[in-house]
Amino acid sequence: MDILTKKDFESDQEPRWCPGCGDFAILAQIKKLLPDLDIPKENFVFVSGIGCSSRFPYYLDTFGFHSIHGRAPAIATGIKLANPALKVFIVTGDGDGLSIGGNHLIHLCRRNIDVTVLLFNNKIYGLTKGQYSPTSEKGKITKSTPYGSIENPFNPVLMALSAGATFVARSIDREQKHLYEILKRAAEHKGTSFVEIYQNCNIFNDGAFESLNNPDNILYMQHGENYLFGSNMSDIPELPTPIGIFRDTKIEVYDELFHKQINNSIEKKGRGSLHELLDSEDAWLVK
Amino acid sequence: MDILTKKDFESDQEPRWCPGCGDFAILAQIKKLLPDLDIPKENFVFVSGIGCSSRFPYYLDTFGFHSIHGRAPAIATGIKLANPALKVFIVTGDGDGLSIGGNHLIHLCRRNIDVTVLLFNNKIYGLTKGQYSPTSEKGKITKSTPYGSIENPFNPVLMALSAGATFVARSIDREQKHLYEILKRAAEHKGTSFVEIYQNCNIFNDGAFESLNNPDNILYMQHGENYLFGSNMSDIPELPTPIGIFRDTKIEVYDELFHKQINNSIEKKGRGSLHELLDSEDAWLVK
Amino acid sequence: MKSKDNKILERVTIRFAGDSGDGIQLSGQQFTNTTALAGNDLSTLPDFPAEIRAPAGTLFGVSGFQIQFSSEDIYTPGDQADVLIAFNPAALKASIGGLKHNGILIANSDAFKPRNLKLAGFDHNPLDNGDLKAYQVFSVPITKLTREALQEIDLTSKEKDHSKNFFALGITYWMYSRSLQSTMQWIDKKFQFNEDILEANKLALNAGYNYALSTELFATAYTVHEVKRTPGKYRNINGNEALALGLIAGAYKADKSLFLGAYPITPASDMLHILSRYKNYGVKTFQAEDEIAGIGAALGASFAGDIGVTATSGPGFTLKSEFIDLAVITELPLVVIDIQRAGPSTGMPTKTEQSDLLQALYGRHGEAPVAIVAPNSPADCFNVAFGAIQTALEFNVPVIILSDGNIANGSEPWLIPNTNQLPEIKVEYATKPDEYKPYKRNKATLARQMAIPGMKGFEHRIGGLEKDEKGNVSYDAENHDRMVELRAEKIDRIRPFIKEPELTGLKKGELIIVSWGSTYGPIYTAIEELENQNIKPSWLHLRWLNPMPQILDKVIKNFKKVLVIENNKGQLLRIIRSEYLVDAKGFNKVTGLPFKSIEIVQIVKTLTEN
Amino acid sequence: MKSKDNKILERVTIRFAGDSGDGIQLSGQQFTNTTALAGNDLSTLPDFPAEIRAPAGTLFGVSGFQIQFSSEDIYTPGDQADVLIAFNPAALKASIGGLKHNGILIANSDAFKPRNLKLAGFDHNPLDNGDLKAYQVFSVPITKLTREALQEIDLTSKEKDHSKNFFALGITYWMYSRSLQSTMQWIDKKFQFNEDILEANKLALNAGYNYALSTELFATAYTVHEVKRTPGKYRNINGNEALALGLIAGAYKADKSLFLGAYPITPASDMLHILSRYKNYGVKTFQAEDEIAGIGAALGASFAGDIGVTATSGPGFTLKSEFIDLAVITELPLVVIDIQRAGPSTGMPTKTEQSDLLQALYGRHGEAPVAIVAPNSPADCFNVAFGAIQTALEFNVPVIILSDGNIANGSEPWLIPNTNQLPEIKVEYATKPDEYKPYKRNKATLARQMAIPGMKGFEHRIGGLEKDEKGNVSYDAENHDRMVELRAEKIDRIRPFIKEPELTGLKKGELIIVSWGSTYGPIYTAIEELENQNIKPSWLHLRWLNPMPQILDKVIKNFKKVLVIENNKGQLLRIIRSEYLVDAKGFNKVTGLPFKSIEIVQIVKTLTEN
Ligand SMILES: Cc1ncc(C[n+]2csc(CCOP(=O)(O)OP(=O)(O)O)c2C)c(N)n1
Ligand SMILES: Cc1ncc(C[n+]2csc(CCOP(=O)(O)OP(=O)(O)O)c2C)c(N)n1
Ligand code: SF4
Ligand code: SF4
Ligand SMILES: [Mg+2]
Ligand SMILES: [Mg+2]
Repeated sequence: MDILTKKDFESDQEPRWCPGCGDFAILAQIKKLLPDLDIPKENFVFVSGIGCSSRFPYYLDTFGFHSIHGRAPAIATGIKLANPALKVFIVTGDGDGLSIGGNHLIHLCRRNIDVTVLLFNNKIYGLTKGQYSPTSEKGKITKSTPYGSIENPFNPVLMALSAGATFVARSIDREQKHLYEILKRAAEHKGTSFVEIYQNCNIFNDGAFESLNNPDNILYMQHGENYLFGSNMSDIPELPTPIGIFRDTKIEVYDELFHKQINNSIEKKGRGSLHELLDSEDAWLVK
Repeated sequence: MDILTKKDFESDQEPRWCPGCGDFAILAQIKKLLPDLDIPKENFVFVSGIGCSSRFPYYLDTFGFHSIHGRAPAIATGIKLANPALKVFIVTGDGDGLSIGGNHLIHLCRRNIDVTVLLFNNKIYGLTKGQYSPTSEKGKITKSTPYGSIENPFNPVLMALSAGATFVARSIDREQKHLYEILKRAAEHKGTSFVEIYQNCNIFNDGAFESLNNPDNILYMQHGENYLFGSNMSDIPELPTPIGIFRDTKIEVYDELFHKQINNSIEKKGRGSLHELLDSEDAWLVK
Repeated sequence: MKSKDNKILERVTIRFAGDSGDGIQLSGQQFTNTTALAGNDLSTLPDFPAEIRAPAGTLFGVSGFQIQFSSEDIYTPGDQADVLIAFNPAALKASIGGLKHNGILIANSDAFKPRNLKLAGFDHNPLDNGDLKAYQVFSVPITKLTREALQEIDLTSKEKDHSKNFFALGITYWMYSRSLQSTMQWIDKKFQFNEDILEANKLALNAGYNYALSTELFATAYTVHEVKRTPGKYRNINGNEALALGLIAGAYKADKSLFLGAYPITPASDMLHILSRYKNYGVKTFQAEDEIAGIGAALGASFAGDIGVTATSGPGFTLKSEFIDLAVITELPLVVIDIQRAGPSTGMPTKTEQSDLLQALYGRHGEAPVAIVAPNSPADCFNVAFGAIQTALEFNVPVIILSDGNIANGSEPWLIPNTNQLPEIKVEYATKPDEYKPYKRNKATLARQMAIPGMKGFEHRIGGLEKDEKGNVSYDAENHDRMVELRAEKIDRIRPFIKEPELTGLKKGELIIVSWGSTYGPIYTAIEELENQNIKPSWLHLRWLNPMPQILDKVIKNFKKVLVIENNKGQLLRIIRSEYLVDAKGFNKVTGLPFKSIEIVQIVKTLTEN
Repeated sequence: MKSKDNKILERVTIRFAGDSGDGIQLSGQQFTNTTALAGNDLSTLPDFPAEIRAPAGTLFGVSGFQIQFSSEDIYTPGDQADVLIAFNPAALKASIGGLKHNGILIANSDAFKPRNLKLAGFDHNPLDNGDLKAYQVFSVPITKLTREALQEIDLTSKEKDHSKNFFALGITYWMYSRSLQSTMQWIDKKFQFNEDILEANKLALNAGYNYALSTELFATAYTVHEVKRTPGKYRNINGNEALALGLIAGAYKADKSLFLGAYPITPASDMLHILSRYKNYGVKTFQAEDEIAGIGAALGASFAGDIGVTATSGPGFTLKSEFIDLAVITELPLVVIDIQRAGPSTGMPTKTEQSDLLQALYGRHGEAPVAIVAPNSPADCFNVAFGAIQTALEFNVPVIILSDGNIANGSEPWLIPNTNQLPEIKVEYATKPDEYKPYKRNKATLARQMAIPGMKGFEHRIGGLEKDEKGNVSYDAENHDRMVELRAEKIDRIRPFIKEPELTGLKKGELIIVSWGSTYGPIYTAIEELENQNIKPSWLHLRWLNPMPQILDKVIKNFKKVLVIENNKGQLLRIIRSEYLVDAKGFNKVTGLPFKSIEIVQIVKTLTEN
């Protein structure tokens, strides 16, 4: 296999995000990570929905599919089942992944399909210029909530855990080292790995994660340990926000079981021929 | 207010479920419950999606909306926001509510809209004649999985809890008294109340809850207590299945906040007149 | 067999009708298989009740199965029945309208009890008074006779009653001089693990046969001779089965894995059921969380090198629109199957209709043309599915197959094709990484250059934003206009590659009928009948709805009248009028039922008389 | 003001162009307000970049704002600009093609630095060599001059640079003899909490004005006189604002709460933003988890007695189809707004197109007709929205409004209607519980009898399965056919209640133009121009697309040629051809941009010449 470098993963398209957007930092870590994964370049596929974050695939020189709003998990599932040798990433936003696409995301996690989900959580709809999202805090004033939002936010980590993702973690755009480590662990995981990345949208929700500039407000979880949290984990405003890995377990992976059934059937019955296919026990001959 | 009886809630349509279907038992308890709720008959609205269970509204003489597959929560939200005086029930199935409609359901719970959700979990698609559902156990052989399902089931109670429903409970179709009690508590709750009802489909998934005929396999939770469960609650096959109320908390209700914003605005600015509406600061007069 | 009269008939239509629990579909299926083996041509139509299990004895719960068989080629399950077997009053009520004048009614008199009569809305027993004068009525106490026949068997009465459909079947086998052998074998296999039931069913079948034989109930038995057919091996097949086989065969010939992403919905669920059994053919089936995810996964699979297929019906088809739009702009191969049913909305899910044509053509935002093809009979589904796979892969386009409930569940004999004669499907991949441009096109087909993940050096991005030839996002005004035109022209380029439909009748004349899909059978039959009456309209039955065949353009203006026959309110009609500016008229019906050929005979006669 | 030349002009088009960060839209808006107050007629078109913030200085990031103003009635933002203000090289490159020969170019010369030139794809500075000979070029160091003017202000240079759009605005105010007052007031209010910026902007505005005045940069200032108008109170309004006000007014006159269920999408998000501010009008807005939930909530609200509305664009419109189908069969009032944008799929979200017409008509499974109406200009949106509410409530049908990006963001002066002259909207409810049948119909409108939850004694069930008159599920064949026809006829019954469009020109002749939606402005202008050249095509601009107006039927065959002009590939064209069997031709363009009137002038001339 060729030895790959960061540069190999740079596409010829200049990223079109606002200067200062947290997406740049995440892109930088991914470009750093990919050559470290020992996977042939042509086996990477990045699938995304719609949103600022979902432009991500254009800026990497891998196979990529910038699809429609909220549906990346469905496409990624098809890709992985078509060719399990591929390393599939989903890049999504808090709107794309948890609002319109919430159902596909939890079903992906439930099935434990072997893909890595990167949810860029900026707690806002960036691309449509600043409406509140399912992760925005109650009371938030946005274009669509001039009197403040009246909705309780989802906790993406909790949703992924409940839905059954087998690797669940959280990191922060600007915590470069931590982010790299988490991304690496996620990418190397077999089964659905889900990473929530706090991402600053400096245009429509600047400073959403400002409080985490103070390390006292962060609880770094030690890698490898499995923390047990009640269902309100991290929603308790007085406690520090946990960062790190929430779950890392291995159970059977959907796409493997999927192909195992096919292979077993072929082993047992022999690979079907066209002739057998069309024939039938109940057929009769006309002379 | 008129004194209502069970009979007042009987519609002129004979239920079209298979003889022996668990849906009958649930219908019986609801008919018993409604007169006990002290709510004028005309204020009940039953909204459903599509499925055997979703035929429910036809068999009650209340306002009813048998809608499209998976979308009952959206309709119910609109109904409740249009007229908060209504008592709105959603009747859904494990396919309707957790497969195609999963996203609407978790967003309903997250918002804490004041409706009562009855999820008839028969762990199968009944109306379409027996495919596995998101609650079917792994390995299940159905029409669409002749070699056994390879998916991990959702735990509906856990999903509702994680999504933020403020009342979450579970009961069983044939446990008439328990069911009645739970339904009553759910109906009286302010905010999203979610009840998973184990329901036997004697045609396509008979005996799915047979093990619960043995009381040793059931853990009856005491009403009023708030049990704390880890995220794997009730998924552990060796432990008895918990039945009863998992959460019963009160937080601000979406529809109240919704109307509060409107009323506050009217109080502050005065009710808008058509004239003010059309006029503008930047207007100019042409003579 | 006693040597009674045995009359030769050319064609016969039988209808079985009873409660959903009466085993109607099973009887029909067995009669069909036996009839096929006897060498008749045949066509069947199961008619399911609205609900899974309506209350027993009610009209909603009536399940029907109709079969026409003949010593000539036939194309419909028959307008009206010669024989009706009614298992209860509701079945009688629901079906008697479809029995011919002087037709044979065999009724299970044991089921005509007060409660059942009331449920069916009779205030008296129609078997007892003169209501049924117009028919030859045979009241047979089928329940009682079955129980008697099973005296020795160790089953409860209720269990024994489950065998009464075999008793009735036995009667019909005698009537049409059928062998019991194939059904006996089927029973042997099906119930091998339940000896009592196995025995009971065999006894009941025999008892029914012997009852008819010995009671001299019927004066005559009948024989329908073998039909003359192209030599070869035949099997009976329904529409959904034939679609499934066509898809698998297409993928096979393209050397691709077939990937089905689907969500259950009547009457398309069987596509998922059937294909999920072909795992040893490498067929992949994925039951998704909804229709959107089903097509999404299929599109993803196509992107990664499989051939993606999704199958659904009305409501599910609507939900797939946004993804079809994406398939149009990304120019990926995809087959979307819509088994149409009566709409709008949930409508009447078990009933047939052809009302999704305009949705298939236009049901997407933006200019988003796709290829559309429709089978005209159950067996035809094989070729249509094969052709859809071929077109999708050779042009890199989404292809929509419009089948319907009528075709999906109906069955007919099918000449099993010679596998060598099926064409190879050529899938082209880009070969030069340095020159690779995702939207560079094949000169003939305009298909864009494909490269799939795993192909070294071909890394590229596609998506729903407008693209330039290099595959980069483009908001350029002229580029967009050009891409819109190219996507449309690509569909036009399919035209030379598909078989033109055959014109029935003359190229010029008074009247031409234009039609598509499942109306084929009734129209074919009507035209035969009209010919007998020396009325000869021309007829063009379309297979491809987009692109439209060239022949239409050539002949349609040669006729004074154009009649478009559809199970909708005039959808192809609009296209024909708009494309060819002829004052075509529609003959339309949306009752959830297929046309009867007699209805078509009548309208044509009306139109040609004056 | 120095007494320089001051020339009178009839109409002027100005275009501001710069980086997204340059405050272009703000300048445009201020110029517009000032122009409105000066009494000119005007029409504007903002032209947003593709992405939120493309990299500074690139072509993707160019934001534009064009305004035409006049002492005569005008209907478009102008084909070509008289004046272009370009803030950087990319803006110059992207916009120079739209500047008239010998037009005025004002360029911020400070921005023409090597890096910016390169980003815009220039290999030299176009201001320095002869490239721009065709124009009157004014190189103004706007950045430098602004900084100088703000010397005394305590802001960083970067912050000061944000005021440079006011400097440029000042120049234009001098050029067109405008008062600074309204913008000064606006600045006072807008920046009341930030004194430094407030001061800076005011200083910059003044500085720009004085710079133009004192440097004698321009030989002449111009005056555009007031336009003669119907007396009354006017305001400037864009399409989405006018839709919002029309909806609120309609609900008000119907004595209903307005309920919007929506999910953000460009260019429809503003509907949600605007309506969410009108809470003291009882307006309810619900941001749903997706488009499906948005329309679902709206339909639920309609069922419970509000008037439900949903607003979206292309992809979201597609997703709403299944619910529109449900609204059709349940016959509930509902308004669905589709602000069309360039498709298919994600397409070019910030660009305009009219390509969802066929989807609006046919994009649902089954036969599911709905009413469709399209505004022809920003101000017209008010009446269209009001009428949609009225029709939805009086007929109990879903009504689709087809606006587009061009109308949504464009603005023009609007004569504020007299609130008393808006009609009352009569909503009828059933009154007799004992006789209540949900599908019993009003004889005139065929609207079904409504009763809403909370009405004692009217408990009933509705849903997506086919129903009989009593509201019970029915699989009856004839009932389904009848209900399908009734739902279609109900739409036809709307026809007598709506205003027929006015025919421009003669009832008979060589050529008639047929059109709909936002092409109104350019066609109107073209027809004026053609009249000057003594060419007089007739013209019919449709407001309702379903039902179609009666007049079409009457006049369309009187013309030798029918030309259908649309920003799509011929959608109304298909309808016209199919309905009227005339050999209509299309003039079509899908470049993401509106037609220029000159393009229409040309095609008409070509068609009428031979
Ligand atoms: C079907 C559909 N609905 C809505 C939109 C408009 N839309 C585009 S991105 C977006 C939300 C983006 O938010 P998020 O996923 O958080 O991404 P971000 O831009 O914040 O990275 C919306 C509503 C769309 N493109 N398609
Ligand atoms: C959009 C759409 N997709 C699919 C269907 C077909 N369908 C009807 S009910 C159903 C699943 C029913 O399962 P569940 O919700 O568990 O209800 P049950 O019948 O078991 O009570 C499906 C797939 C449909 N009607 N509409
Ligand atoms: S809008 Fe926000 S999320 Fe989007 S590119 Fe700009 S800063 Fe990033
Ligand atoms: S199929 Fe199952 S769930 Fe449906 S009515 Fe019959 S028993 Fe009940
Ligand atoms: Mg976001
Ligand atoms: Mg179920």
